[in-house]
Amino acid sequence: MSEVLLEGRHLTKHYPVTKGPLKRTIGWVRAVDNVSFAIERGKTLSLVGESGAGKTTTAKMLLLLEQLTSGSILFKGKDLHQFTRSQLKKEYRPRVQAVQQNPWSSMNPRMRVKTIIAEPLVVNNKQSKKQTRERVMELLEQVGLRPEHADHYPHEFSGGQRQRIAVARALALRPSVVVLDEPVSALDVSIRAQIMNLLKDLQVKHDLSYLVIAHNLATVRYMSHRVAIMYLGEIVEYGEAEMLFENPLHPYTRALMSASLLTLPEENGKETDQIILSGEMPSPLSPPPGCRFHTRCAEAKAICSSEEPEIRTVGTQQVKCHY
Amino acid sequence: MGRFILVRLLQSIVALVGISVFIFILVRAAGDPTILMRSSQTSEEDAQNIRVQLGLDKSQPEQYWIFVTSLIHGDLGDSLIKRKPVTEMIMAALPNSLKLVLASFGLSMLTALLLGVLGATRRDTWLDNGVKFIAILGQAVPNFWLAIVAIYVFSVVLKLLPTSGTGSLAHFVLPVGTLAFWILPGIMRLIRSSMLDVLDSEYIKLARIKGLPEGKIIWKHALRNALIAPLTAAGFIFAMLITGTAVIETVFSWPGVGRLTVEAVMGLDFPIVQGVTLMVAVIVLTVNLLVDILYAYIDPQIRYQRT
Amino acid sequence: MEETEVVTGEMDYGNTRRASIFTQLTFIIPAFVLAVLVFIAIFAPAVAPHPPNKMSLTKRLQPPAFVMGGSRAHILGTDKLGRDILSRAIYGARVSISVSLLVILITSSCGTILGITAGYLGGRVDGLIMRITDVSLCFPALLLAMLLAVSIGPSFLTVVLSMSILGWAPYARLIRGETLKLREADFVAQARIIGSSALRIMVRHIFPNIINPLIIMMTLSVGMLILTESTLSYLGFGIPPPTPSWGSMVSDGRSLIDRAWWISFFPGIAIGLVVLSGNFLGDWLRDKLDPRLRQI
Amino acid sequence: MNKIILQVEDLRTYFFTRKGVVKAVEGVSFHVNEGETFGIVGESGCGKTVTGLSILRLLPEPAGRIVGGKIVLDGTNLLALSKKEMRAFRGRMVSMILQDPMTSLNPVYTIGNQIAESVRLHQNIPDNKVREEVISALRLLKIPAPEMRLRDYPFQMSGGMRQRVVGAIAMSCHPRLLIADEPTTALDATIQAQYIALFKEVQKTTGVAIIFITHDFGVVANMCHRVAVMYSGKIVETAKTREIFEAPKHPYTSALIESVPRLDRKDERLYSIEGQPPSLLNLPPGCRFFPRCDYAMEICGEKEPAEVEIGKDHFVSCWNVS
Repeated sequence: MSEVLLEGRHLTKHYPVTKGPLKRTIGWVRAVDNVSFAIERGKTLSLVGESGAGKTTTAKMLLLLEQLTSGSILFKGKDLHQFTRSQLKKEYRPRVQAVQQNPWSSMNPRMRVKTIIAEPLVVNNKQSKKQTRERVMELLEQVGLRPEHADHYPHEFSGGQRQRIAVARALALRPSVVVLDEPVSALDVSIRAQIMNLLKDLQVKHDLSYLVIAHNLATVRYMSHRVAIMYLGEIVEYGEAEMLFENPLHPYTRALMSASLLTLPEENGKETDQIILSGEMPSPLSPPPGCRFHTRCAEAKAICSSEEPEIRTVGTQQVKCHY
Repeated sequence: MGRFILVRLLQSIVALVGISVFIFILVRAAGDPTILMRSSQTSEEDAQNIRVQLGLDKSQPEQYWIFVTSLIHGDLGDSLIKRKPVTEMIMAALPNSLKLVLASFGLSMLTALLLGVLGATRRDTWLDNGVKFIAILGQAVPNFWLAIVAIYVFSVVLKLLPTSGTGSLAHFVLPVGTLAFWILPGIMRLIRSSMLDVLDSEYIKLARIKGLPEGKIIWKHALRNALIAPLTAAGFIFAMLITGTAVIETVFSWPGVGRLTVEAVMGLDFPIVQGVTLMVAVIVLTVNLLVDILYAYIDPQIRYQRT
Repeated sequence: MEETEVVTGEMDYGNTRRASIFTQLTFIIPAFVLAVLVFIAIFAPAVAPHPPNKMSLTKRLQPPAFVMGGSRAHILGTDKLGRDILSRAIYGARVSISVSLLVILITSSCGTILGITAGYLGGRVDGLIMRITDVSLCFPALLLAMLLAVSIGPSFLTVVLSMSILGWAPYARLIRGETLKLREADFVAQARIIGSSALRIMVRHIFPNIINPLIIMMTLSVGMLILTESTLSYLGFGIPPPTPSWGSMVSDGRSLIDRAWWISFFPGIAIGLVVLSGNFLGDWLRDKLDPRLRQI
Repeated sequence: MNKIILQVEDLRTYFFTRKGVVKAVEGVSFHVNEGETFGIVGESGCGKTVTGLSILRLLPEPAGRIVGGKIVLDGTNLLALSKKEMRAFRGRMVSMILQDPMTSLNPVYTIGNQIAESVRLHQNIPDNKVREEVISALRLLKIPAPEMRLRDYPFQMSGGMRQRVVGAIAMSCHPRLLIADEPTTALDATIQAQYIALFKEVQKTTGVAIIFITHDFGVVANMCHRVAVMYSGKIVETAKTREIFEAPKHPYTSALIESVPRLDRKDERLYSIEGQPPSLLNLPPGCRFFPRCDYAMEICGEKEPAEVEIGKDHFVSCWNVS
């Protein structure tokens, strides 16, 4: 367990649901509920889950784009609540950067590439014009783009190239943690491999720690060291990537894996034992009582619908299930 | 749905109070309001009892209270020139204006709907370009000038229609025609563009995949969705309509509220202008409310949010 | 998505080439007309054949030169006081241009600032601004002009004021809509992540991306404003006489329509021409800059 | 599984735009057997969706035109039909499911209304029977409590449920061929697995032939019996699904499969194809994968490879192979 850079403790985020023109609050969407995890130096932690699981909301909390309803974030062991506004701006924000999912909307179409990459430096008035320009050229080269790309506008680039520019921008302030929100899911299959390889190389070279948000398990296995499986705002399984993929403990993880596995059709058309979940994703407005997955879980027992399971530790894995 | 209407009514009343305060301030903006209230013949002594009648000696908020209470009783004061209660004069002129407004609104809505939809479905054909050209022409030419040219052509030269005044149906043709032609382009452009957006949507693609005939796709599937966007501009169109009516009534000397107001402005007859402004404000706010309710009817999603 | 005909061999797409010439024209002609208008407005004294208010009772109601009884001295004829219609029309251009430009400046700047703030900050600020915008949008500008004309008397200021008090609302609504779309875009979230302040985001990120719709709306409102100004002058509470304005010239000719049609006719044409050019230019700009924006 | 239901020969679909002619589909040929699921897989812009839309003759206007080839569905050449005749085919003989469930349904009409519409159009059955037919279509797609759901509006349903309703509409008139254009891309993994299992069952009960268009190899493996791989408007390889995964012959197919991370093992370094697909406006002569191909030979740059049958139902267009 190398040094922990960024840690989330019991992070919770509830959105008020208002109705009618008087904006009366009639309920709460419990987007993220009591989620804890740790991001270690030079390692990649992935938050995996389907839409509505709360992965992006968690990431937004870390990036201070969303207020916390409760819980705390620790940066290098120090709780963010103790940071003053200027400390936050000087010591925390530059250290935690992000690469977003959609390369077509993550860049200001009116700015040239060099301005886009330089903006983090300019906003935090780091250095002189000359130093900034040199840094931009260096960053362009690091992400596999040529210096003459600097003067072009975003619309002149393909999806893959834009994602490279976004990575260059994220590295501008030499961050220690980079949050990658579905970095490759908007790209074509062949381009995804290019970007994933780039991210892994940069991680080794600059000793970066990544928090990857994704829903495709195969991508997660290729990128991450530790994985947290999220369902309806909670972490249901958390642990070493290889251990988790070799023998998934939580029924939901197993179902997720069987849905993503490449099961070739048998010659004689015999169906392989695929786990097909029944029912719909329940609404986060009123999550099912006890274990939230019990409504769709094949192995649900009486206890599952009454008592919320404790988080048990099995070896290096943690799982939230009675069995 | 009921609660929603209640809240919207509340908002309209607030807006009405806002407008009355605005007028109240405006009256006093030009110094002593009695200057505005006095026409050339009223003597100093008359001015004094106007001042007392309006209670100008009292404090500002009290004056405003008197102003509002008299409003609620429908007493908008007396016209300075004609010495008759303003409310009475407005009520006399209102039916004529309403006939003009409703007729031209109806005519322009129907034509705009037809031409807008046809323009959108037969893009870049001669019909579409022709419709677009009429739209641009209609919006470019000032309506009073158009009216005068119409009078010149149809009454003076061809002698088919009367030049002004009300009475027989023939009197209606030119005013309604010019007013409708003036509003038509705005509505048509809105319907055409909203129709084009809807025709690009996936559910229209699915309707074609079902093998539905073009007619059904346009008039059943596309139209109902395309009406949602223009509705939001209905309030704006209505305001244009009221402006247009005032002008057309002056050109055709049509005895409506519009002409009454213009003449009142000429004679600095402030109470009438004030009364008409408040009346128009009430109409505009009611139209907005009606549009919101119609909105909920057309788009079920809004209906569900609001109950 | 139309039903697709099956075509054998090369498809001619000549009409696309014809269409491109047509779009070229919709730029050149209106731009030229507006340029001429601004030119004659500035150099009116040099261009106009006669001083606008010079009366000559002997030459009253003279028809235009090309009509029987007209003379070359007054190409477009004279009005009931013998004043030259062409010269008055030229001076009239000054009024229309100065009023509309001034109003555009005021309304577009207020509308943009309010639109961006309402769109970006949201919440109560947005609610308040939008309530005011909705009321102003639906309130007939003419009525406000009447109120002002009665209370502070018709003047250049009254016209500008009456058109500006309500004129910012369409801008605010359009710019707010555009800002709401931009606020959701990732690059705005990205700007916040690197620590940019709300102000910097509004100026560096939001504003540059709403310039296109703003320019289109400003061009389109040239026509609208000239129309409103001429309506006010026509009804008699725009620019007070004797300053020549197209609207009042048309109104002077109203009662003499049967005997002297040219008094009202030519100023009307002038208004129509200018407004037409404004609208064509606006349409051309919209197709060039932002075809998606058909709503304006 | 042997009678051919659809035969597409040398289909060419071009888009005539101001910037020039975009050759979206350039000589595509394949066949689909009865009761079979035929996959068309490829990256965005390779022409797979245009191929699907060409079969229905519903190309985005104004620039889309079919300029060549034949599409024979159950003995009828669709390209020879008049607009009216083609319209009768759509919905009754061939139907389609679109990608985004959120926008495929008309928001202002109820689910029941939208299904009944195509039932009334294509099946001349008395009005009182229509309701039953609609409910049986909903039941076919396993939508819970169909009687209740009739009166629901699309916005009251989740993405997965809406995609089932779109499926119900497509299947309501018992078409012989169903074209599914990335129906599961907008769905979550577990809902996607549910949808695929459901459609396998629907295929068993109704015997409908399905063309499944997707870019996701996982879906191809689970769903399709035979697969065609498309690149820049042409089919580069067609084979049984198992052969495509276990013994891909065309360099693009194998590169594509290798660049997809596997869930069942930890890949050290993914193979990534450099560069980007060519722009369809000015296509290079010869094989279109030539600039990005590791096995490119001199001839690949000059002449387009012909399609060669190298095994039972296994066709490849590549000079390396023939």
